[in-house]
Amino acid sequence: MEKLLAPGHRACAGCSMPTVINLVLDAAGPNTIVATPTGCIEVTTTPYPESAWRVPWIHSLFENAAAVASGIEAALNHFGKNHNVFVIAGDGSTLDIGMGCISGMFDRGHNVKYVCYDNEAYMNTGVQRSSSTPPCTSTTTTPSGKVSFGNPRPKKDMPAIAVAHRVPYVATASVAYPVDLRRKVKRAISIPGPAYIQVNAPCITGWSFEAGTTVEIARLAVETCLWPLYEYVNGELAGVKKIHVKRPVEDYLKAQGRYRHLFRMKGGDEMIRVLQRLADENARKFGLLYEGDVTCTSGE
Amino acid sequence: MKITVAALTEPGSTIVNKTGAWRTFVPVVNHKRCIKCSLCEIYCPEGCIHQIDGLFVPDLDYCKGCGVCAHECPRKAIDMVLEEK
Amino acid sequence: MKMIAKEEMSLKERMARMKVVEGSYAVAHAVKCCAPDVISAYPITPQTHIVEHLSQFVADGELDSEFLTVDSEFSAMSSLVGASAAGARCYSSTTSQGLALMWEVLYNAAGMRLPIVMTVANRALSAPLNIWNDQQDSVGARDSGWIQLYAEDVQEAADAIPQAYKIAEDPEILTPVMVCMDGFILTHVYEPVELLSVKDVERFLPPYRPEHILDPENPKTFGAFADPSYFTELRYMQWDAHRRALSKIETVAREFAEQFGRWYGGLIDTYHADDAEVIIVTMGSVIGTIKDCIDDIRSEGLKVGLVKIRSYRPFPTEAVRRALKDAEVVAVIEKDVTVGNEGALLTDLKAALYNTPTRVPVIGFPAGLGGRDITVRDIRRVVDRAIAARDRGIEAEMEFLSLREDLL
Amino acid sequence: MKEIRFHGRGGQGAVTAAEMIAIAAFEDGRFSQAFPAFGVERRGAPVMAFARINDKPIRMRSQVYEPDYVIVQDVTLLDVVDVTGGLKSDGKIIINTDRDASALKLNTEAEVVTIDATRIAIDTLGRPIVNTTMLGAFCGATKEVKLESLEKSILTRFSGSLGEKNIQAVRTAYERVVR
Repeated sequence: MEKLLAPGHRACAGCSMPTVINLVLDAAGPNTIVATPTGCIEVTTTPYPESAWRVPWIHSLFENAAAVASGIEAALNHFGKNHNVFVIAGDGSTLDIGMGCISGMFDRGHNVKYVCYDNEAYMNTGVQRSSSTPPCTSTTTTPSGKVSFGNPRPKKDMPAIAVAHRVPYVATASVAYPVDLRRKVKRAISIPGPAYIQVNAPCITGWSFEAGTTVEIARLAVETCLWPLYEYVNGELAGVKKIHVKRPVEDYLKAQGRYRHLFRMKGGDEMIRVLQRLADENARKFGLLYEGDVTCTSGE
Repeated sequence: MKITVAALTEPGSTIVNKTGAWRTFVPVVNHKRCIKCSLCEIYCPEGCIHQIDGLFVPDLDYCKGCGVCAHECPRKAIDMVLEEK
Repeated sequence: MKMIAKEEMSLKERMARMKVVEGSYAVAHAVKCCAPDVISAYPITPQTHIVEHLSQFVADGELDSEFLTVDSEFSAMSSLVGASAAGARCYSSTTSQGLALMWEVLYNAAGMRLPIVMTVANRALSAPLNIWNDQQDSVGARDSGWIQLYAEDVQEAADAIPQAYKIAEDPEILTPVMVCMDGFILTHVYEPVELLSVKDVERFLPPYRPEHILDPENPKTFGAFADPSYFTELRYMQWDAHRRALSKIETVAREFAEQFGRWYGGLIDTYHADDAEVIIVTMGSVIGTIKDCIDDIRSEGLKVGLVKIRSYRPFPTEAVRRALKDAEVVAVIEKDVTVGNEGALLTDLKAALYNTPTRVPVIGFPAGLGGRDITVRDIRRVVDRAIAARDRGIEAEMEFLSLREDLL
Repeated sequence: MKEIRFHGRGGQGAVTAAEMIAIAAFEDGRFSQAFPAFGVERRGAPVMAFARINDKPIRMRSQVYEPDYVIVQDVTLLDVVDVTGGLKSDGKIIINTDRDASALKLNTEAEVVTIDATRIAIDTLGRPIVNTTMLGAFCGATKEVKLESLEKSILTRFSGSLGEKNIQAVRTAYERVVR
């Protein structure tokens, strides 16, 4: 079956972003209009005079996709047309520069489904820190160094911010769980009003992992509980993806160049413990483990 | 091609860009091992693995050789092989 | 051509159709008559009354528009980019800091060839914070790709709205239009205005039927990125559309005059300019004061005239060349200044004259900055300076009008 | 052309008064213009508004510096604002006060008209909002607009019993000063 994002786009070999887009569009179907901010998506899918998009698509600026989508939805409302309106955007444009427009879109209650593919840094400009970058991550603006373990700050909790706006459907998802992701997109469409889905989307260039392991890295994020999969419906936690075997965070970290320093620097082990505590806290807060499940030791 | 007002672009027109040229390794599918789980098709970033006559086949015009399909195949039915060009 | 229908219709007849209303109301009413599908705006003094009146029209069911109460001017213009691409006729209004906040989107809307119409209630830009009128805001946006029309009075500011849509939505133009009206001076004044009617505007302004919209049936990509091999041509096309707009603006003004009997000039207008020795060039609401002044000065024997710049972008190069070719001296009054050079209009005007045989002295006066009143005495001072420049040569090419030297 | 300057305090409706004169003058078949001295003044601060009336369309946009008429809605402004500044010697200034004109010792050759508009407003409207009352006095003192036009103009702003009460206040003030 022909994908709604055509091949021939210029995304890196092994990039998870086109897979995320196709999963979203598979679920949403062709009756969908997409707005996308500036970022890897725009640059890799729409080099004039070509476009990979087989649905109507618009790019305006880096920080305004939510507002652009608001306007599209308002126009469709006015004309009595019934199309899905989606934003598909990176974490830089979502958690940082586009926050004002997103807050406004949520607040006005537009029927816009906002999907953030979260690769945890500004990849389009060369792996600079975003407020979605996890702690202890080395980026080009928070590099590890003699006196630095990389990004000093926790990840901004954007799903919680969406919930605080009374967005009726808020979820996290992962490229490694395609059935779950497609189900969540369909559920978002079924609930009127804004929705926010943040998808963990590994970046082969920025995260520096072995070719072919894109999906495995995403799966490890979930299995270590560093990336909990959950849904909020009308402000209530409505579901989580349980983990059968919780892996230690080392399994996830050591597979990625952006955490290499933690295994080489003095004191890195303490930082790994900090990250393990974050994972454990996620497991507790969202109830990710089955009763009696074991935490696996490193490697197994 | 004449330029279009406001750079309006036709849908799916990147197909003129054959990204297969990017490839170093090429996926070779052992169809006998394939259980038709379709995970390779789902995960392929190029969306270029198609089921043809029941068999999952990568479109080498576009396959960038990323190896995700091979890595994710639960039956290890896909090998990444250095391509001779 | 000029006074066309104006003379045919007696003042009494026109008065019978007039009503004393606030400037902002007249503009909002004109917008209502154009029936935009989507309105998106953020309140900011002195533009606020326009959006308040529009909100009321929507609340009263008189206007069937989606009205977005957005979180910022940036979102206002951004949402209209989406709405316009989805095929909606769109309206916004703003001023000053709000226009500055829209900056990035202004270029975007113009580059995407989206025929949005926006009223700019001209106001100074901070710092220091100042809510009063000058035109630094829109003049600063002159290179954004928007067409800019400047209104002399409330009637013109209102009548310019349907004209703006007709220009913007023309398939040969497809360029957003800013209608600039002086903040407070025009937005807050009560004066007699002939209000437009929906029926008349429907006759004047065809419905908006864009060729391409965001539509799953025909899924086009809007806003692709263009590398160096295409960018120049896309800019050229915008530039060329502005060139076509030069005649379109004239045509639409004429069509409006024919139907409504009101004429404000096309690209420019003139007042006693044909035989004038001294010509003042300016734009916006100060024109009325200058006209009164010209009448007085002419009664004293000096031939003074006026060239009103109605379209600042596209700049009416040929029209001003024709209008100024026999002048002995030209004085530009403008409510802006380019810090580091001179008034923007002064520069543009001199540039227009440079490659012509006309060698008239041109001097400029930034005036009315941050709401400083421009008085009759100020205009007379400009004329005196112009005469001196003609008779004894230019002493200063530019002078801040009514600068309080005692404070310096 | 006649030019009018209004002095009031924020919230007293000086700007509305200027608008209503403009509407009334237009009702009379003349051209008019009304505008506030734009500012950021809040309730209670001294404010100004202006109006112009002419037999031909009004083009002048500068503020009013040499008014033919001045209306002072609040006598306490005399201490803080130069209410007679620029007032033409053959002009008139109408002041809301219970005192006699001579007691005010104003620095002007123009005619000074006083009226206890606050009392009239309290008696008729039940509130000390004097802008319409002062318009009645202006109308009576200057005959610049017709009383019926002024009443019509006021009714565009106030409807029902509030409109009726305002008309009553206007008429009372008009009768007090008309000659």
